[in-house]
Amino acid sequence: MTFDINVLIGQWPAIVSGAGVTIMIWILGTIAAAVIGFLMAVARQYGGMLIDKVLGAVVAVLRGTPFLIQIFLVYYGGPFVGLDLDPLPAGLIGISIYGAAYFSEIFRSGFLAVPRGHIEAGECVGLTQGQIVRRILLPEMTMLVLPPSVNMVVILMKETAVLSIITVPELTATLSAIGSQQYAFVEALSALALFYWVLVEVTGWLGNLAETKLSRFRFFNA
Amino acid sequence: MSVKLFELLLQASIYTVTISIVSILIGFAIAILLSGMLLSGRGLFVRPAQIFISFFRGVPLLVQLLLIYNLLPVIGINVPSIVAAIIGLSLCTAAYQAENLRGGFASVPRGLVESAEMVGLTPRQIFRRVKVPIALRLTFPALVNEAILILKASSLVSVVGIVELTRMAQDLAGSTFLPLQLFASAGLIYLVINWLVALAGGLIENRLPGAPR
Amino acid sequence: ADTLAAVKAAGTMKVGTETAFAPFDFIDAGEHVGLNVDLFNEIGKELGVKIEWVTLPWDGVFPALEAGKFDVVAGPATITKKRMERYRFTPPLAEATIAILKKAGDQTISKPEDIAGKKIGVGKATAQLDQLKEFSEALPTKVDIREYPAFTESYADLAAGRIAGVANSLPNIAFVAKQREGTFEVVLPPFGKKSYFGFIGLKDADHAPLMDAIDAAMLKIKADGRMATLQKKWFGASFDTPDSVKDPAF
Amino acid sequence: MSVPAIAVRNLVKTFGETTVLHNVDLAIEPGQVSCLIGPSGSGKSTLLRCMAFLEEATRGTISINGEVLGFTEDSQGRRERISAAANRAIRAQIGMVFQQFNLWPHMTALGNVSEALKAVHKMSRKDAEERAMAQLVKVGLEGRAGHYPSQLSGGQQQRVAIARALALKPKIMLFDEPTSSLDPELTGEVLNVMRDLAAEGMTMVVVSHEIGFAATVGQQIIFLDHGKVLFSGSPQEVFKKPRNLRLEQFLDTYLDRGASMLL
Amino acid sequence: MSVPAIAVRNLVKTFGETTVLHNVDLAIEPGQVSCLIGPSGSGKSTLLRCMAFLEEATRGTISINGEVLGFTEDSQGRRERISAAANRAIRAQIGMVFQQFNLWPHMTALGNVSEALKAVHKMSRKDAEERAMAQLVKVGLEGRAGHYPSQLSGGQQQRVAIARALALKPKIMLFDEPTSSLDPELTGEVLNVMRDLAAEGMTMVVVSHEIGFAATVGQQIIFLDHGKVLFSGSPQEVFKKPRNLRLEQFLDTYLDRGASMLL
Ligand SMILES: Nc1ncnc2c1ncn2[C@@H]1O[C@H](COP(=O)(O)OP(=O)(O)OP(=O)(O)O)[C@@H](O)[C@H]1O
Ligand SMILES: Nc1ncnc2c1ncn2[C@@H]1O[C@H](COP(=O)(O)OP(=O)(O)OP(=O)(O)O)[C@@H](O)[C@H]1O
Ligand SMILES: [Mg+2]
Ligand SMILES: [Mg+2]
Repeated sequence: MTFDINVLIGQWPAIVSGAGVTIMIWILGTIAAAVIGFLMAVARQYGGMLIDKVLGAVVAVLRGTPFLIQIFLVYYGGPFVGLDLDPLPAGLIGISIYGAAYFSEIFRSGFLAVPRGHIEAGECVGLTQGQIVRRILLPEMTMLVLPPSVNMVVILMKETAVLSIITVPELTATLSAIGSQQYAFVEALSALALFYWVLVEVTGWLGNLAETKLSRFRFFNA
Repeated sequence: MSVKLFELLLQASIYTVTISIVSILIGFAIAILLSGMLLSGRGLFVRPAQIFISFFRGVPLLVQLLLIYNLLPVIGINVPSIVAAIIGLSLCTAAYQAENLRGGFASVPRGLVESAEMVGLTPRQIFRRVKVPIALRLTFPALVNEAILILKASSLVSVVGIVELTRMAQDLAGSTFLPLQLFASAGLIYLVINWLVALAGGLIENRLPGAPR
Repeated sequence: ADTLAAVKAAGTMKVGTETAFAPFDFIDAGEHVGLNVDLFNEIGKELGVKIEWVTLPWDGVFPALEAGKFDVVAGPATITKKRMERYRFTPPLAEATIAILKKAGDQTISKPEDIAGKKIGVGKATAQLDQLKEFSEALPTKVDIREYPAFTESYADLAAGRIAGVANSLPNIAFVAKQREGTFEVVLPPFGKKSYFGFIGLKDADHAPLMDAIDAAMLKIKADGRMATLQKKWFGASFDTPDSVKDPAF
Repeated sequence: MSVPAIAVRNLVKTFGETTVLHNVDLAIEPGQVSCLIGPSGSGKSTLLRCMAFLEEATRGTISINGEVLGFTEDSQGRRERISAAANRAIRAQIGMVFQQFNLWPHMTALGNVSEALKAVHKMSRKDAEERAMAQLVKVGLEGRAGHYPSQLSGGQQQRVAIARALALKPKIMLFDEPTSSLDPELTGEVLNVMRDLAAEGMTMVVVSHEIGFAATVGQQIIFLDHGKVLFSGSPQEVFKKPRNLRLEQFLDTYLDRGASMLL
Repeated sequence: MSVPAIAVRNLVKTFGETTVLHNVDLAIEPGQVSCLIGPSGSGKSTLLRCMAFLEEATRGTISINGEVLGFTEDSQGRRERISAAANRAIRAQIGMVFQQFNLWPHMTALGNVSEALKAVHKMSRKDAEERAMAQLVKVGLEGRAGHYPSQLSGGQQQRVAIARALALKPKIMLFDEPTSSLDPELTGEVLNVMRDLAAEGMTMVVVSHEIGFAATVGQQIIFLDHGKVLFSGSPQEVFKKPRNLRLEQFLDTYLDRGASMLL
């Protein structure tokens, strides 16, 4: 089997820039997704029937169809309905909204897991709804939502690879271009695997760190 | 876009559905084993499970599939496409499901384990008869979620030569040059499949006996 | 082991390809058809073997070729210097020279030079990209080149109006224009240096006899006029191709 | 007659098909201790929760010191919701101690008690913790201020819950079985705290299975059965000469059980 | 003197810095009902859990009918863990009823009771369910065998928990506050079941705030305070002439509270 690492070394500026784009979209997109997802969960919890139903349908569509297809339709179909986005913003917005749908479900299950009585106790001592969300719901559900959130962060990282289809110059696009220019597919895919694996390990490590740091939010059931 | 094209998409989606379902079931069995290893507290079991999860969660599924499809023959095991696809998806979903289940096991109320200890069940019996059913109940929504993710991720098995739904849409777009229509149709089919999965999940969840308080 | 012997013994030759490359390989009404299918049937007859197709996305084709999942890759691919370093190409089966696809009725582009200063799409990391770049250098104002992961997306963007044209090999865009008459139109003539499509195989000694046999079969098919007939069938015209490409233009 | 601390007017509460409270009318007098007794499932907790607007009544109104809480209702039965801020203001006069304690598991005992002082009363961290500590001392838990609920015994959790409610100095206290997890001695201590509160003019409504407690501390006894108020009056009327058959029967099982050794 | 059913020797239990049990020495006589009383946080639950080896003691030993459970300890204080299988064998003699019942939510009442018969005693499904059913009949729940815990009332859940423990025919039963969350009527039912067991000569250790029960059914009363056994003796000694000042004080508050209306 041919394996010539020099093919990649010669192209390092392009690879570094691709990696930079991937990491940037991943981090910004994840943060935006978590924030939007949290707001969606709050809106569904406190916004009344109609908002809950509408957002529920939006979430079902976003989760029910592959990201590849969503981003393709929005980017290439958008101009027909007057929505002409550049690749980078389109990719960032796409990742954020797709991730938000998943995060909103994670947070919602977190909300539901907090015993009603704890919320009522907050109401009884006069905490406002915002204070209850911030000071009781969020900390209490932390340990429960942490593992699925880490999973989600990993999934979003891998979804950034899909953005090559709308010409975002992220790492998968860069490496597969190098691969097909020189027909060095094996080298390119190995480098890609190594890069994502390292990022996932770092994410998992940060997740464990957070679990340890936040372990005071772990409650032992009697 | 013609009816014929839509039919082709529907036919291709049969691969998507069957490969996903088989993989999710196999993956679940492996995940139970893995989470049991993770929670055993013995390095001998914990380390291999951690390495397994690290690899199959960390390396892109595309690369995993290529490795299974192209590397196993090098050591003399020639796997057909469909087997390679199922092995790849199963191992990948096992890694994610194991993490979910670990959270579920950690949430089994301690008192229920204590009451099982008091009537003399062995640790293994406690695991199988008390912890697994309760953890399953607790993590069931996450498992349905994972099923939906796998249904979508199954588009990657085209890399080992299976023309599933997404690949069929891409192939057809490559000859008819109607990508928007084809992708929208494929999206619709995914949506319906996943909606059915969520619906079935909800029904099963309501049938699972007794949620812990 | 000698691959040719193995293929003959088995009575089948496995050919890997991607089925999203019309008119060479594509799915029509659920059937895998195209020039490659017809041509390999002829090659199979010459070698006395049946053809078995393995279809993969392009990403998976070369790792699978190296893993021995099939004996040769159809494709085809533009024969370039760099690619020749790693793989062995068969004699050309079609011209790969580049031409422009524009939106039907676009009056602003009537000859290749009119793309000066316009946004033109092209496949990322393709031989066509290099050709377009070279052509652009010679124009008074440079072409605004947009690179796409695959040509499908560049056609989508042409339809959406983000770009004014797509530069791709003539056989491919001629087929696109025929499929979507009224949407797209080919700008003639092609431009740039001549380049050619070939099938791809491994360079190692094991595969040499097989590749030699395929080469011989293709030259025979070309010599007796079957190649020209097939080119007419799929492209509407035949090409004058050399017997081998030793020193590609790119 | 003065304005009642809590006026319950024609209250109906249904869960789906089941009606749990049937047209309950009640007036809780200010500065008195009222005890709600009755068999399991009779609707005691539900009534108390309606009084704190933790449960939306299906019909009828609740007024706290003359101000309507939750929903107003006109003579045609049209109900209108009161603004969240207004409800919060009225509810600030009420403190509640839950049957399940409902301590926040991510905060220490001190944190549980000082939380609202900081968040609602905008006290500085230092002041809030000082006042919270004083309250914990009052319930005998100064040594457990830094413990999380999971590290406290049942009775200790209950006392933290009481301290949390009292720290806000409410005018009215609602207790749902405040002594169910307390041993006799502590029950006595908690009672003393409650007596002091009563002396200071605090209004209290106590749901209790402890009929002894109701008898000695209650100034008003309310007997609930199947969601209806079957009896309401002074302890003397209840225990000396219960004229209600169902009430008599209910009290009998209690006398049966505990009396033998005390007599 | 016979071998005690449970011998607690020099038991110490600490959680981090806090010592919860201080050198507890106790002998529970076979065939007797022993009641563990004491103020909140005194260590009653912890002691009971140590007896069942649900909590690892820091020092000291527990023996069940003469066999050491959990850890052996030599004269130098070196502790050695006993094999899991041996512990299981010893523990098989003990049944426990938890304060929170801890029924398995995914099994019916019948399933909860028959599970260990099938899994531990290797009985056939039919035999196990027959025996489980007989046990449910004993606690008056034959009509609820197919119900899941979430479909049972508190008192019913409690009785299933008792049936589950009894089905294994343990020699010793441990109860942690078996009636704290029940109303007087349900409390009566549960206490009756326990009285029957006592009459059959079962060894029982009961943590209870129900001093009435302790007084009438208990043959040995153990008073725990701040993790120390302050008194251990017969009910007569406890209630008629308590000679321990702290115990007297503890009981006084109880008499104070409940007696006035009963007398
Ligand atoms: N969310 C609900 N849905 C349906 N029924 C309910 C709900 N909450 C309470 N109930 C029913 O309402 C009735 C009254 O319940 P409530 O908790 O007020 O009783 P209680 O008098 O406090 O009893 P206990 O002494 O056991 O605490 C019960 O029969 C109960 O089953
Ligand atoms: N995990 C823990 N960490 C620290 N302290 C603990 C822990 N568990 C219990 N304690 C402390 O141990 C002491 C004894 O607790 P235990 O539960 O045995 O009391 P108890 O006698 O059963 O009280 P109650 O009657 O209130 O149930 C308490 O002071 C409690 O705060
Ligand atoms: Mg209640
Ligand atoms: Mg206790």
